[in-house]
Amino acid sequence: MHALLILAPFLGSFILNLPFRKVNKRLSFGVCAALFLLQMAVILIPDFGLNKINPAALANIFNFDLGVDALSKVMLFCIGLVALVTLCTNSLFLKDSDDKFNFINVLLIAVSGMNGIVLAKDIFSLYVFLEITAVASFILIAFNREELGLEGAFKYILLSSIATVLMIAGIALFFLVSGSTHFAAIHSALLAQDKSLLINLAIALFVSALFIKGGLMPFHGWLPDAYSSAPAASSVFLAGIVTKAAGVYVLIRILVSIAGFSLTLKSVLLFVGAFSAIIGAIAALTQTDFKRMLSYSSISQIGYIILGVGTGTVLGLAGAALHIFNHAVFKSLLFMNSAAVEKALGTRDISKMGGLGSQMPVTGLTSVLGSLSCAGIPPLAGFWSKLIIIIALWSAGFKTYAVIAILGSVLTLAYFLSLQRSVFFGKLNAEFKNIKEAGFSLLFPMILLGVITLGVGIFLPLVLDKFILSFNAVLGG
Amino acid sequence: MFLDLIILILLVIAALWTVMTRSLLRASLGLALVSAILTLIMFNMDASLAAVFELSVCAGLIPVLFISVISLTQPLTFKEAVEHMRSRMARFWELPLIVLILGVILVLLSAKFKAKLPALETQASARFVLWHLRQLDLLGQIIILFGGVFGVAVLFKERKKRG
Amino acid sequence: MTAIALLLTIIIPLFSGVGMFIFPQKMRRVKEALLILSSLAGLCLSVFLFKQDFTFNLPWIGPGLGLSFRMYNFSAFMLLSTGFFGFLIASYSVVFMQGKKFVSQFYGYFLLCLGFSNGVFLADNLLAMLFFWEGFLVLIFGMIAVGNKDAFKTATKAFIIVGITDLCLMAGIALTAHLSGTMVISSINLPLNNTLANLAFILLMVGAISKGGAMPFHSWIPDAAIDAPLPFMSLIPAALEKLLGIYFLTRIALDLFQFTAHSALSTLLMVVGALTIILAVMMALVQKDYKRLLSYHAISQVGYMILGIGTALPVGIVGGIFHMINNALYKSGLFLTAGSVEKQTGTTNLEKLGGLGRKMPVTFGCFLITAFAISGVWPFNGFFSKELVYDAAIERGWIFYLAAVLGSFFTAASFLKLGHAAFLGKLGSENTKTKEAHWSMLFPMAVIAIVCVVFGVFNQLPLNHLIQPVLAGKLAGHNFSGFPASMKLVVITCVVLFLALVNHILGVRAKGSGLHALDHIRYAPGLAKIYDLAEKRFFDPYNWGLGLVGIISRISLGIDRGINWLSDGLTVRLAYGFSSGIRKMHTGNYSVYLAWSLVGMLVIFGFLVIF
Amino acid sequence: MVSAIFVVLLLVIGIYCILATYNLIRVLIGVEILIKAVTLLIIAAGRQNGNMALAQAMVVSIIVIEVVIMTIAVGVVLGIHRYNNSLDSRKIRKLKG
Repeated sequence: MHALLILAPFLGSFILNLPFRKVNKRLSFGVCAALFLLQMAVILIPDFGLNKINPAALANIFNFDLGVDALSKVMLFCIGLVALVTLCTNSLFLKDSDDKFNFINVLLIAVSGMNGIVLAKDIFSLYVFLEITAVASFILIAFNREELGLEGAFKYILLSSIATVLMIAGIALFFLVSGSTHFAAIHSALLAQDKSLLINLAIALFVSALFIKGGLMPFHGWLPDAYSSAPAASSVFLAGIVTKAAGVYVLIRILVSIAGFSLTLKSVLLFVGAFSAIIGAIAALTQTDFKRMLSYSSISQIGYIILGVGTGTVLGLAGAALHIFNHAVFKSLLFMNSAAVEKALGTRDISKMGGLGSQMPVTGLTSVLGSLSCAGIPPLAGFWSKLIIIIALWSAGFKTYAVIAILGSVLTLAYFLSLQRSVFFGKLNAEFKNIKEAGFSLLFPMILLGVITLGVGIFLPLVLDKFILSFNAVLGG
Repeated sequence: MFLDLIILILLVIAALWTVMTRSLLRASLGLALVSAILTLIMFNMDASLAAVFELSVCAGLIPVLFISVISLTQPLTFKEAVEHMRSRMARFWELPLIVLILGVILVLLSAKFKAKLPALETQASARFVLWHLRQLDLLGQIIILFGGVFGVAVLFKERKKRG
Repeated sequence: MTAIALLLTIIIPLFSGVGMFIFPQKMRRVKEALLILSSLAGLCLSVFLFKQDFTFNLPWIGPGLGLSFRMYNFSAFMLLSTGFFGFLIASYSVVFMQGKKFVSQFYGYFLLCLGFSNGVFLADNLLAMLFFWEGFLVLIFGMIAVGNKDAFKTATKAFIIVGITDLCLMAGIALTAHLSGTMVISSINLPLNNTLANLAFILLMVGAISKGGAMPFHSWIPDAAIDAPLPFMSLIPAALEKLLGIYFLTRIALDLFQFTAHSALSTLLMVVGALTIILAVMMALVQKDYKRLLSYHAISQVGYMILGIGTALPVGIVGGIFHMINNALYKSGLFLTAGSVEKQTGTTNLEKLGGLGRKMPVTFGCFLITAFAISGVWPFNGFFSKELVYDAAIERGWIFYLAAVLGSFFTAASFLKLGHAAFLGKLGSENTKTKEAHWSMLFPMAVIAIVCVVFGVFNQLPLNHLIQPVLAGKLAGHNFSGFPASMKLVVITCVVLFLALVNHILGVRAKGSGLHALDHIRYAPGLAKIYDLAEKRFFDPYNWGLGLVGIISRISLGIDRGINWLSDGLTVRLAYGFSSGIRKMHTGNYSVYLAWSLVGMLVIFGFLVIF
Repeated sequence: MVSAIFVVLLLVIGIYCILATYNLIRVLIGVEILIKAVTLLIIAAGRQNGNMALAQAMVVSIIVIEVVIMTIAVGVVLGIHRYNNSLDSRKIRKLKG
């Protein structure tokens, strides 16, 4: 009964808003954390239970058509993880208990929406949940109602609305030719069609919409603004999972379940992916704002994921899914590092920093882990996903793109090294002599994510083939 | 058929007016007008459920929302208004032309956009579809409304002390 | 039990060696005790393991790469020697190193060296052997580097020379493993009938003789003699390196390949040996520094061993191995006497020394015995091993015999000069208050001197129990112990030694001092020029290499500058310029972003439609 | 199929409005026109393929979502107005580079 994954966060926020607010406020953090932990546990331990909890009564009342495969499982796990981490980050940043409570509510709505995206097997339901996620992210970005936050939120709202308009247009065209909105029905209807202009238009609309949502170049304009202006916890959440669930995952799902991989479509994906990977990395080189640099890095990494998807092979998909997971881990980690630095220093300007490693050892160390994983240095987790993507590109015959991917890795290393050098190493600015390490609620998730990066990197080779094989079903279905 | 076409042309003209009119207030009303004409089209196409929703929500609620915002903001001074008008004319005069030319082009091109349509037999009622087949969407609507409430709580909340 | 003892011979030195680096600087006494005890433990274990014969396997990193050890008579002999020298030199260096810098580092490297060489001797797997062998390389670097100011340069030199030859060894091992299909030493026995096998032999041989210090891989040793701490010289170039190099050379010749007399490879080895003898001893003749002179002899003596083993005759191999152990004995003894002279007078420059015989009688005595031994005077051990080598050499060609005998002549001459200059003659004014060295420094010297005599007089003892078992089946009933078989050669040796004495007396008459007794050779017509060049290190292959490297590096500098400009200048500037261009494009205007997206969408649509 | 042409025209009008105007409320009006256009497209599609019930169900959902998004957007615009004291879109270009 996978509907519980959608219902539980929503009902959680619903129950928290019933009377006895004072009690509920106190409970909210625990309830929320428990829900996210439970979500991760459900995915990790299959016997734990979604398959077993199948009350017939519920099934009779509700008629939800949901499906789960390896890709959704990766996404569900990432959602739980990043949401948990965001929760911890947030508890350090918002002082006001009302704010905290509202944040948790919005977070629950967002998680509910993303779980819906991941589980939906109907294109219109998917759109509905996409909008839920989008609305929640708008609120999260504008949460502090600071000037820049509102500006970033407005840009995101605008571009996101355009994307949804394009998407509804695409849905309408699919609906026109199939008379249904179910994945399978549309897929079979498309197979019956000739290669017509209408279908190409629909696919182009859809792909462009998802490129906007995912922040691929040149559809990325909103992304650096929204990420860098959002409150710390919101950036962690947005960069860690929202754009991946709303953009990349949906794109993969549409391609796999509806559109199929034609050679032209593959070339579009590969080109956009490589373009984002390289240009995003180059743009990150000269950034002076910590979070903005990370935003451009996100664009670059999403480019890698799309490169993996663009191969259209099982290996490429598995690499993309793994990179989604890794990106969720290391980008949340890096955004948390930036949050810790910002909290301690009151600025995000890299050029003013230096030598923070001695004052903030945990932040420094974990950020090194995150950066190296992002740049794909063995034995960290990022290495494996990039390796798989590059191998997939090479073996699918896209050798130029494989070389570009490697080049992008070098660029990634370049900007992260310059970031590390100017933030955590070098001479300590006298102004910041008395700064302290961030609080426990930030350190704990940082260490957790650092350990995951390292642990996955070390132990992944043991289960890698199993992991990749599980993606056969994704492409087959 | 002819009536349909007239209404559709009216729709476009209403939209053009909405976009090009100088006053924000009139633009909001224009939006309501667009919604109303869309409602007509929906009725004409036997989409009564959607039409009712469109009329009540889009023609009613959303313009009200915009108008309330406009009333919260200060009106322009006379000088600004003149400047504003001039720049608007400079930016918008070509829009009707574009729309017209594009319309002609599209009429010529429309033959190319063809698709095999599915043969559907059974016709369930819209209510049945909405309440029984689209339960997931309904759940989504409830959640998004809930999210909207939180959004209002966050964004429209009066600021404490800090100003 | 024996297996554990076997592992302990490697593990104890390694652990206590690492411990030297870990323990704080202040625990000097503890470290000294640890050094002595560990080396003593090594000696005891090797005695315990003596005459054992077994193989011991440790599962390692995968199939076919088992870490296997083999204990048999040759290994036992080598282990015993390592333990013996290790213990003696350890107890010597405890006193010698007092007040020097980097003491604990030196102790650490010392013990690690013992452990690693034990590893080489015991390994029955080429890969495992290579591991210990390469480890030794690093240790040599470390041990030289803790010497005086110029030591680092010398250490680098040693590292490069030995490193390059070790690469040859590595290639040889790879080739051997490829040819034989196994890495297990005891199951390899390749015929030398094709080019690849010959190549593998030569590569392995280069590694082995370079470790032994033969020409042309010798040039770091004399430099190290000056720069490195003295116990290093006494332990590594004098004893352990010879043991390692000759041990492995013997293994190559006896076990790994079917190496036969009258083959081209055999001749090659003999030529290398003969050249090493002559050239190194010629250089030794003219040295004016105690340690440097000894170091050239350390090179020269290795020539005898290579010559002996190169003959591929049982008598030659026995002689070579016997000479190896003898050389290890007297050469480390000689270095130890050099050490006590240095410790007591503060210098090893022969110009400043003289007349020390009366002030340091025990040292002088030990020097006399070891010098007689190296010169090959009856009844000291060097005499017997040299006679065996002569015996083999003359069987392969009179020219080799001539080289060996000539070497012997010059050896005797240079030691007459050394002894005369250092211990006889007039006492230098600075050295009037010189005293005899500390007893714990004298003790190792004395033990070594006594062993020299014992191995000479009772040469049956080492030959029958230590050396001849190594050749086991190949001796064909011969027994080389006792007095040399060929009286003719003995007579020639006596004549040669007598001539050296006469030469020395004439030289002293002519120049008036022991130090300059050999100047007539130094300034002999024809030789003078060559010596001049040699003293400017013109013949040092390392310097040639450096010159070549200089030229290449100047060429590559040009290329590098170009690439540098491309990579640092152009690429980086391009990337940064590009980056700031991209930044300028992000104006913050959402209309621009929206336009990008729409244009992107139209392009995608167009692309999908067209293709 | 005729209505599809008008959908495209409406889309162009909406996009033009968003690109050319400097007023944030007008931007939102432009977005509204876009949404109207695609609503019309869905209804037209339902009319064409005969599954009008599903089309209506979708339109209802779209309208609900539209309202929520507009509410949030208006909230954000009001917030921006509070800082800039104007609805001019040229004043929200502080995030750049």
